[in-house]
Amino acid sequence: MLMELMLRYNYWISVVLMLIGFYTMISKKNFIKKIIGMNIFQTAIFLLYISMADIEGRSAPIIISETGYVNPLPHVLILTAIVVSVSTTAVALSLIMKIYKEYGSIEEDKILEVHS
Amino acid sequence: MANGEITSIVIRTVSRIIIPFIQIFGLYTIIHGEASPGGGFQGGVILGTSIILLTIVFGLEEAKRRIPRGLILVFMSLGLLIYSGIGLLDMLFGGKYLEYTRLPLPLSGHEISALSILCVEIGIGITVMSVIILLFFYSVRDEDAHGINA
Amino acid sequence: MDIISIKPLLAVSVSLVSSMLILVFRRHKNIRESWTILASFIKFLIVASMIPAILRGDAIVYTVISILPEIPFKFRVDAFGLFFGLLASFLWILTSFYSIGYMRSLKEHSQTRYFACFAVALSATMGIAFAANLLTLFVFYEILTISVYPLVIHKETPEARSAGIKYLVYTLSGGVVLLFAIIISYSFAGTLTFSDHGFLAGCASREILQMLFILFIIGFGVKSAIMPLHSWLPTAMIAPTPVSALLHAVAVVKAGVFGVVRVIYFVFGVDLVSELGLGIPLAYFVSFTIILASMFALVQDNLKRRLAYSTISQLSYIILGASLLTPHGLIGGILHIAHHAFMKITLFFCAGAIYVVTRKENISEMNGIGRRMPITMLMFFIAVLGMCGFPPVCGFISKWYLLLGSVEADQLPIVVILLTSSLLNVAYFFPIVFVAFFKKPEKEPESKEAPIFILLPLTLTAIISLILGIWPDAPYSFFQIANIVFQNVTGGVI
Amino acid sequence: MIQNLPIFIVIIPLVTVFLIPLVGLWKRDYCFYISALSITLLFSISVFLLNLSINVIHYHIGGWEPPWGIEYVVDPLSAFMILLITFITLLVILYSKKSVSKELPNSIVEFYTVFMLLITGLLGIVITGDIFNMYVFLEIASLSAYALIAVGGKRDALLASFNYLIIGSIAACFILLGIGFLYMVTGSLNMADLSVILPKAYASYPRVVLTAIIFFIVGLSIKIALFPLHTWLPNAYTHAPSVVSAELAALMTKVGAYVMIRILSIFGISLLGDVPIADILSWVAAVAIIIGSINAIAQTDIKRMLAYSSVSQIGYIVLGIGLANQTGLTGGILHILNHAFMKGCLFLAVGAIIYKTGIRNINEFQGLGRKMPYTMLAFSIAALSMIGIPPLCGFFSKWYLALGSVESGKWIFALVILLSSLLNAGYFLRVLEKAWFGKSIHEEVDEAPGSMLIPTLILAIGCILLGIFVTIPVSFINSILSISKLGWT
Repeated sequence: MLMELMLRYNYWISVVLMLIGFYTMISKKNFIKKIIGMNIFQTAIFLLYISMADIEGRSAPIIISETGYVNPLPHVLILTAIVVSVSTTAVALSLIMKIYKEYGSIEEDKILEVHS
Repeated sequence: MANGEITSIVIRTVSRIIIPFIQIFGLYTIIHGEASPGGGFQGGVILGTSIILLTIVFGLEEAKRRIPRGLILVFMSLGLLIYSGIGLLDMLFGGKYLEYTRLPLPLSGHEISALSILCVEIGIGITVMSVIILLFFYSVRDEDAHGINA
Repeated sequence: MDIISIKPLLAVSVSLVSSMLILVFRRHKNIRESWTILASFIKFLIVASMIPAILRGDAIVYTVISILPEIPFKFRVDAFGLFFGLLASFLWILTSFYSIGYMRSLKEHSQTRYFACFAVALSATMGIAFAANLLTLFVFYEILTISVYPLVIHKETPEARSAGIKYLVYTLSGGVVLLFAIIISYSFAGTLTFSDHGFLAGCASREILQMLFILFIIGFGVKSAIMPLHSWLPTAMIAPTPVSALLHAVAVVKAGVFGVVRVIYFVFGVDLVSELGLGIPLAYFVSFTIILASMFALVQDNLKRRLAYSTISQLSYIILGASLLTPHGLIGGILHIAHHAFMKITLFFCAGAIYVVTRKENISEMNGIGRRMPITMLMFFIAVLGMCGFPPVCGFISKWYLLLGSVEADQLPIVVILLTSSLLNVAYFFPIVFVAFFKKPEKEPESKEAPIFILLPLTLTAIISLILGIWPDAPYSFFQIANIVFQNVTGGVI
Repeated sequence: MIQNLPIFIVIIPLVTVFLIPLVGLWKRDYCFYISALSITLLFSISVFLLNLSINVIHYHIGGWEPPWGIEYVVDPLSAFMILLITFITLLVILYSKKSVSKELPNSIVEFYTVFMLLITGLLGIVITGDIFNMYVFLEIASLSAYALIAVGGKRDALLASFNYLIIGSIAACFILLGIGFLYMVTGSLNMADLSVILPKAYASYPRVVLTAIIFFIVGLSIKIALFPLHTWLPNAYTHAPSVVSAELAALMTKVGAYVMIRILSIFGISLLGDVPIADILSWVAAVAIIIGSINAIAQTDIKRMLAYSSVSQIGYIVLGIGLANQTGLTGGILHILNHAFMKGCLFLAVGAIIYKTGIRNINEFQGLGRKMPYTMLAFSIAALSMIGIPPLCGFFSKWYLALGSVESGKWIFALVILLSSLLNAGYFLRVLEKAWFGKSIHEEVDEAPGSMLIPTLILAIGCILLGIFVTIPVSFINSILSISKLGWT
């Protein structure tokens, strides 16, 4: 049982990362930290995709290899997902900049104070 | 530090040397899109970072002088137009969107495909580069500036 | 036999068109009002032209459009629908004249809105009368609810607004319950088309059908002001008097009653209702309303509110007649729709006339009003006689049939209730007449009647209620149509 | 060229997105014209597609056969959604000319760029047959929505947008995870392919598939703001520019509901028979209907009231999905259509009122009916339709939903629907009463300009026509249900 769990350590790592990211996203009051959490969450999912594409003993998906290569499709998907993630981060950061200009803070508590 | 540029002579000189190499590496990555690791996204980002480095070191004014905002916008649209233009060209010759093999070129199917993918990657690269630069320009732009065209 | 003709659609849409025209010509008073008059005459003529076919025992149908894939938006004029349609369209003519007189004398604001909404309400009433299935009926039922709302809060005072809210809360809730009942019936029966012997028989278990019946009664009961769902009606008396007269004595409340009768006879059918054992309990239930509402009426000082409680009581007569499930009960109930309409509209017209001339609404202030306005109060007296059931006014006829019906159904307590209620009617109507004719006013004002536009309609309605009492079975009369209804429902003759 | 039509649905707005900044360099006002032109073109294509969709069109991009390549599928359901999106957007774009130049005078170019990006995303979600592609388009649409809400740059809008972004990103991550799990057990991303493979995969890996569906449902519930995951919606709709509120309220959540229908039909009846997902959805939806309406009653800001009303109306759509029978689903899809018209009309009318008077508090609406009769007329028609007064269109979706509830033996939902129409009456009639009756307190106010009035009125007339001729959408929805394989009914 334990061995079986250990064998899937890659999934465990990404699950732990996901939870860290998710927790950061919902618990931190600092907006930048929220965004960091979001990035951790997204990256954990990318790891999940990439590690599931892996086939033992195969090389990266480049045609020159003789031994065959791992499933390339998740890599492509993740490439797209990274772009999405980067765009989200960009939008979020620009929002934070504007919020900072308006409220003079990026701490949720202080902003709510200013707000009310 | 009026424009936020860095005055250290070391950094300025090193950057001056390094930026062209970054750009060449970016082009290399774009061109290697169809058969090996690389592609428009990655290459575009690398090209974009070279301009970001330029902005950091030499200031926004200098960067804007070298690459005016209008030009970036034109590039951004141009890249996408290359991409969709090739798709439309394929459709013109009776294929599906981005079905390259129908293009009437004196080459084998594989070669046409590779050529078309290269063009598409270049288009994507240009767009990504311009978007990255624009994003950075926006982030450091003056307080009172408004609008893409400001 | 079903005759296909566009007449029902025309009858419904003519006032709808006129309401648009009223809005278009809002700047020209006389043109605007002439549209109302014109539409009311056209509407009445269209409805009246359908009488011969109905008396032959035919029905007139017209399918407008498919409202849902399985349910057509369809009109079917049978005897009962025609009865109601004829009544409402005829009284609209009189009310139109009366409205013009009333609104102009009082120099009311927003007259365009008033006339437009009135026309829409009449369209909806026609639609309810002529609807061939429950969904079509429901569509018009809701349009009626909404179109009357602006009329209720016409005064725009805080009091009127809260009355409007009360009106909406009650009627919309009723509509929702009704819709629930309709949906359940549709999912069980797969049809909503009225049929002479009901369409629900054998569709669902006894308990579900009983529950459904109660839902229907609650749904229609709000507009027909069955206690304890009645309290919107007295509050809504804040509306201008023509509204109270036509809508809150004829169109709106009778639409509710009409719905109840439709449900009992055309949705469930006589056999099913008596098999479920629901008729007599309903009769006893509405008996409470008859007695209680009369008692409430006794203590009202505001004339219109007293009339409203009287309406509540009288509406339950009709439901009582229908729920007895006997031939005379049914005819009595249906006849009372018309007879009560003529009498009550007279009373309301009189109340309005008094208000226009003296600005008085409370009975205690009306000392000697009969000397100032002899014609008005004479007509009031005629109507009062009818309400109390004295011959030869028409109220007597319908009460007579109701009494016969309850004897037929072996329900002697109901006979007692009807008679008691007549006594109560005397008790709350005669003091008004007494005050009007025999009490001395504080100072002797000169005799002055209301304008002719007001006086003429109320005289007409009073005279018609006399005629209906003296010669009830005249050709083309309500009595004959009621007879056809009875024949359709039971297949027999008296 | 006909067989290439599906790709144009995505390419045209995408190219427009990048043309607008270029044109904006030259002349700002032309941004509007080029967007309008593009949407008009899209609208005419979508009319074509609706006719063609009876024979489902499969478009393989780059000639790659599915399940390897990305496939665009135009079946009746997606064609219907495309037509809805393009039609509403066309009206909103027409409306935007005046509204945007007043509300966002400094960001016209940005607005149209991002707006067209939003349209690209929405259309892409609807047309694609590839589940990962759907995720990408969903994120394109969401990102543009975040940006559009914040574009005015007001304080509240920024916070609302950021809040939406955080919650929306969580939803996106969940959906991405769900896709990942599905790919793990099936090795396919094509929706049609997935629905074939999934029953077998479910037999071998029940827990993975189950986890996937839970991630999907939770993620999508956030995206469509299903109670209790609706918290982002009221602020976002309230503080967004009028045009954006209208577009998002009318379309964004509807597209989310469309995705939900698609995802559930991928999983199909074999799985949903085992797990009471549909039941849970319908109960949650019932609570959403009631809570949303009650919250709406408590609001004094008109846009916030409409936003809460949206929360409740989304409950209707999800209830239709959760009822899992033919009638209920007909009601759900019909409500997607009807609610798009009604809510679009309401938000446009409110936008016109804000444009002219700047008031948002319901108590200040007094006498507006006399000053802006046509705007208020449109508002009233849509409001009455929301209440469910026949023969306006809102009544008929309620009819089907209630009928579906009774048919599946869950009478309680029928009661909820009917009760909620009373609650709807509570908050809408309050506004109508204020607006139509009583003296006006606004002296210098007149009717909204024609370019704002006409789209609003068209939507209002649409509410009436969709009600009177309800058989046309209903019979089309019937053909949707028979042709598009919606596998869980």
